[in-house]
Amino acid sequence: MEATISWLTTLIPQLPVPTARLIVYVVYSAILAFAAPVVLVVAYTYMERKVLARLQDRIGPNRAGPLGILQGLADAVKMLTKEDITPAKADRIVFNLAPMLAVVAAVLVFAVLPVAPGVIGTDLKVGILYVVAIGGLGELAALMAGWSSNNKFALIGAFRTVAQLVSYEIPIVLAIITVVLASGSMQLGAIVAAQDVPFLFTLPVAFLIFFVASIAEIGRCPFDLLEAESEIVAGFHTEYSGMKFAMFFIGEYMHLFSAAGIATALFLGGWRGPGAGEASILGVLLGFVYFLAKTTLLVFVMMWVRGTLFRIRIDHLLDFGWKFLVPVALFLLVAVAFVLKVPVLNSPTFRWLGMLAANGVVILVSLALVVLAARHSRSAALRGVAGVDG
Amino acid sequence: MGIPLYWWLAVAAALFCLGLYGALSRKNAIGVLLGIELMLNAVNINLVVFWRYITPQALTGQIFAMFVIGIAAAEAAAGLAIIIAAYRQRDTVVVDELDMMHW
Amino acid sequence: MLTNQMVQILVFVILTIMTLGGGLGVVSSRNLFHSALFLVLSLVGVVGYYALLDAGFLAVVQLLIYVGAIAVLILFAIMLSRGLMARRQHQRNEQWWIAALVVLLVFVVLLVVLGQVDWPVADEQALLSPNVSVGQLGQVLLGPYMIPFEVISVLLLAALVGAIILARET
Amino acid sequence: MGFFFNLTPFVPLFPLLAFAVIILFTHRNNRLSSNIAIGGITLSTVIAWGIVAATIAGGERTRTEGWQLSIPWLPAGTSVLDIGLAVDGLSAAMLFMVPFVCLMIFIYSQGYMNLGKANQDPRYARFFAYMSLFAAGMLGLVVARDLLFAFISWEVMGLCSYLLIGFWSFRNRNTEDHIDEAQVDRAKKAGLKAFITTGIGDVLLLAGIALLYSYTGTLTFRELFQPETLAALQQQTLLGMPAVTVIALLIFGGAVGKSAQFPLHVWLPDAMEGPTPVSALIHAATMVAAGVYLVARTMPLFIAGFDYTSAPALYWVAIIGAITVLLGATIGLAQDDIKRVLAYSTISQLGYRMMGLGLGGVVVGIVHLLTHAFFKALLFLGAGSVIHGMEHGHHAMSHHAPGDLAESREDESFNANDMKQMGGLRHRMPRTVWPYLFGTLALVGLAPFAGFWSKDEILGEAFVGWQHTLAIDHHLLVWLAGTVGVFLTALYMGRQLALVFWGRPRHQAAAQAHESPNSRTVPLMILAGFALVGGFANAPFLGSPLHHFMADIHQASHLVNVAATEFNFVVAGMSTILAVTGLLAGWLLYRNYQAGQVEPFKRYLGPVFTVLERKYYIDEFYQLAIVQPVVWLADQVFNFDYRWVIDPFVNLVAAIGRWAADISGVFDSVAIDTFLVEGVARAFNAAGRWLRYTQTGRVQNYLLVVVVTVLMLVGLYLYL
Repeated sequence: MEATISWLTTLIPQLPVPTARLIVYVVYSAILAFAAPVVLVVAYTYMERKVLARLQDRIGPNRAGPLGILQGLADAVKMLTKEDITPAKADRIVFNLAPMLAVVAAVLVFAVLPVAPGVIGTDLKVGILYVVAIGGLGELAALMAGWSSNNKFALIGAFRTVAQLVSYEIPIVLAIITVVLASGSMQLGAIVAAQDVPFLFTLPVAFLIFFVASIAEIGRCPFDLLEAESEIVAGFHTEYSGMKFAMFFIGEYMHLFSAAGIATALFLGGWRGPGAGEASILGVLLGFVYFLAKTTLLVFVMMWVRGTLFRIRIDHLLDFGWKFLVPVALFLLVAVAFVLKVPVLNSPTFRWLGMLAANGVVILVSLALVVLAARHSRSAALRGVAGVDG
Repeated sequence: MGIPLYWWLAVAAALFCLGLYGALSRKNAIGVLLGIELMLNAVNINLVVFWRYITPQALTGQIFAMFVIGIAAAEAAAGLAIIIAAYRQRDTVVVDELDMMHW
Repeated sequence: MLTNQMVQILVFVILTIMTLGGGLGVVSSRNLFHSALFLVLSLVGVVGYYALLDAGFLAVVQLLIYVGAIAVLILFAIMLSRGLMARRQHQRNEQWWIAALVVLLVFVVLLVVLGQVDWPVADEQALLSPNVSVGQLGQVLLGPYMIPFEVISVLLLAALVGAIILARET
Repeated sequence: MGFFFNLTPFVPLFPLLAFAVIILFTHRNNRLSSNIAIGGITLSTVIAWGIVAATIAGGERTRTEGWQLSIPWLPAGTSVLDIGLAVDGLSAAMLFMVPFVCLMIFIYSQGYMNLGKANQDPRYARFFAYMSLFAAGMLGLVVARDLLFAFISWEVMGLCSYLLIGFWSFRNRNTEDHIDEAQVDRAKKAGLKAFITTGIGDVLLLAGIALLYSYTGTLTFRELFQPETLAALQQQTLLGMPAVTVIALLIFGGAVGKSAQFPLHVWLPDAMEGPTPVSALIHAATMVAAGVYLVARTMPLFIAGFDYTSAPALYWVAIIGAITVLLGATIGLAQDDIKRVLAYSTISQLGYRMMGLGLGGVVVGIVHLLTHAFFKALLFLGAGSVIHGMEHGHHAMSHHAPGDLAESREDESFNANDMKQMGGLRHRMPRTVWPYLFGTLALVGLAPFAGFWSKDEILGEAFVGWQHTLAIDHHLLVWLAGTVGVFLTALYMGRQLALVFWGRPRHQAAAQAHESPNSRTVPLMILAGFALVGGFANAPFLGSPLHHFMADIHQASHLVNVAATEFNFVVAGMSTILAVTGLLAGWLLYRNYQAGQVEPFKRYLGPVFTVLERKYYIDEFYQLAIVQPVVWLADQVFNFDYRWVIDPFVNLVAAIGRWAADISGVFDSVAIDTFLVEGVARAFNAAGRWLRYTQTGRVQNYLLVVVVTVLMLVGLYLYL
């Protein structure tokens, strides 16, 4: 960004630096807020439809353009030209504000995403905390949409959504804290820099918790309860149509990208890879390619999950969050903190190995407990049946 | 810093007074709670401003502001629980009607 | 031309409009849901204040706790007692005008008093380089302020348990 | 050895942990709960004794300077409020006694609350939790380094006394206990009375602490007792006295409340409404000892610049002590309830300690505190054993009573605490009577029992002090009051022994009473051993070892009287003769007392006895002079509001309005006028509502009033 500013000031010598900065900020934000979402959404919807189709042994979109590549564009045009309905008894202002807030919440996360070496909106010292804080705005948008629609399904949908988001925020934060502990910083740039070995390999359990909870945060299958048509029609955006629905849709896909991007930065080493670096323009571009590749890989896994697993029940969903993910994440946090304080493990390699071992222990113990509990409840159920018989 | 200290204090005072007015004049218990949140925030602004302008090296102001945020969270949780409980029992959240302490 | 100070003042004015306007909305709006949304606006303004005051960590914490937690909690509570909230009833009690007068008086007195005090503002050098280290904040929080910190934690826990007990349907 | 000092925080912490664990986790399991409580206090005892040993081994330096630890409590701006722990000779002496006596009482309670039996107390676990907290409070006070921590512990004790004295106000009436509404009510009132009465003292103490902090900026004992600090405090004047004297008197006020000195002694006798172990705990190891300990701890404040007129702090301590000695002992003569006699005896013995402190003798006061703790705990636990025996007898009687006593089965007048219904119990309870006798002899002060040494040291010190000056001063007062007190003590204890253990059973229950189980008698025997030999710890012919042990602490301030008193045969002889006479007189008069007879004392003393029986009418006086005026005032305010002024005024105004409306209606019945009339009526109505606004019960009104008040205060502050 500074490079752009200096380029601009050399181009027009009369331009004072603050003004140049302002111009650059505005232009960059415009790109970030308008261009990126559209491109992302079009690309990912196309990808999703193709991947799902292949998983289900179909071909997928194949009419618009070669290989159906223009399908996303066609969808967008259809969506934007649809009639924009506002229910008569809706709370008009709030109703219109909610979708904007949803998009804004998704866009704001991009500000701290390290997409390539040295390319980051602003490398906040408390960057990862900022990401979590912005998550709250998404809940707000859902609540506003649910309330203002003046529709029972929308209201209940909003309740469900917020309950789900709030519940899964906790394991996410706990998993993030383990990463912060291991890297010693909340700055996303520093976290990326700390991953000589990606945390995926040293903290696999934290990654799993983060990834699973992220899927729940985005509200994708198997946690897509807000879209359980048979129960609550379409959740908090039941009453939305046309452009406003499109905005929720865009927000969702941007959220998908930013969640995968954050996971990449936290666990997959961000833009790091052979040849990537800040030194040359080639290194920067290479870093961007690595980042995009890793992120898309994660997005692909999410689509794969969607194509494979079935939706789970709301109480199971909450139970899974509170009774499994939260305790496991807590134990993991304690174990990692402990390992990091053991003075014997002062060389990086030993520390990595120690963390890996701690992860292994935590996952083994928790799985053992789950198996025991399942066996216990099953035998209790069997005894109940036997009791009825006897 | 480009902004005079007095401006900050005046803004915080104004926010505090708005909150106070809300706490005094709202009929609805949740409205009263909103007013109290505003007052707490006004206090927090003051704490941070004093940190920034008077003792920028010591972190006391920020720490205190964090404590106030913590207290506010506790207050919101307990206050809303009380309001919900009162709503269940008395079917109202109008403060004037919640006068069990009357005489 | 734009100088640094002018930018700061511009930002300050915008944030003040947000904060005080939001606050005004909180206390004057007839619909409680709108009130709560105005509260969010006001609180976001305060977030901006913190950022302007170089208290970045606090700004994020404010966003996280106030907007992400408290505001959502309040909206939840409003939605739970929706039957009452949706009615467009009078939101002011009978004493509102006395309250308004008194509060105005309080405001005037505060302004006068604040203006009279000779604030011991730190010197230029110190103002230019505030201590914004998040690490030190953590050190202090778990060092000299250990006991208050623990007390706050216990208080939060107690509030949590108390809230559950109070709000649980028996 | 020194390593034990580092364990000091655990001394109060273990009982506190026990409290927390019982309340939070184990309160459903009674046996586990009481074992946790006992385990906690046992660990405390072990550590405390380790600390005592370390203090002895540490030599003079340890005893004087001790060990201390400070924790920053609240950093507020520039100053930091610390709390901390410290150990020196004085604390160590208390640490020897407090946890051990508590341990004995805990063990005893396990039996007393009927662990594992059908009639086990329904709030058994809770009882042990409260007891643990109580012990934690006292231990915290003992190891406090500063007044802040001491005050916190002090208030913890106040809370526990309330909870424990009123323990049976929640008693489950479904159990087999013969419990009636009146008793529940009494327990409730007694708890409240103790809390409020000691609360008066606590307010004074808090005021004293606040004053002290405002003058010196520190609350740490060691810093306060620096000669420079004390001198500075002496220079300031407050209310025509040196500030230090005012502060000392305020602190003494706190001690008067906690240690049940005249005129705040009224709560202590009522405190026996609680379970007997509680009485033992309050009377021996904790509550009442706290006041004495605090005065001893802050003695330099009392002594600083002492004289009779301008700085009379010590003088008042001695006077209050003397009044309390005589008051307690004389009331004790006329009580029938076995525990009540002991309660007044405690008051009287507390007076001794205060007198000792009033002479500036920290050591004599504390030594008497220690010895008294052992034998008074013994007496109370013994009384508990007797009462339990009586209750058992009553129970047994109703199951297999002989035919000729069948009518007494429905005997409603039975009271297990009433000495007049006992008699001859020495045959029925052979293992209780001997420890009880030991305790009595120790209390009366016969050589070589514990009470002899400690009491005669106080008297001896007074006597020697008087001989020094030959003036009519507090030395003479203490000596006279103390000597008369010895005789009175012997008299009422003689009466009690004769009524309880000698003579013939005066109630069927007494004839059927039987001995208590081991869990109750073994602590009695251990305590009896201490009652026998405890006094030797400071016996003059052994060189007054405790004296040297504790005396060093206040030497730094060069103000406190620390010289060991020589053994004085005149004093000792005189009090021994009086004690023997008193015991014999009590025994002879009551040996052959029969049920239904007029008491010998009543025969001889006549109306005086009635005054004593009614405790000098002090409770009635308080009722008349304090409680009733307050109630009266409240009534008047109520009347002012609703009957006399405000409501009638409102009604009158409304009536006038209505009358005016009627007149205008008659005068001009055209509809236009109704507008005006209604307007007037509405105005008056609004005025009426306005006048009632002070009592709306609406939070926001009150809040508004608060804001207005604050505004006015700020205005006053700014423009005055």
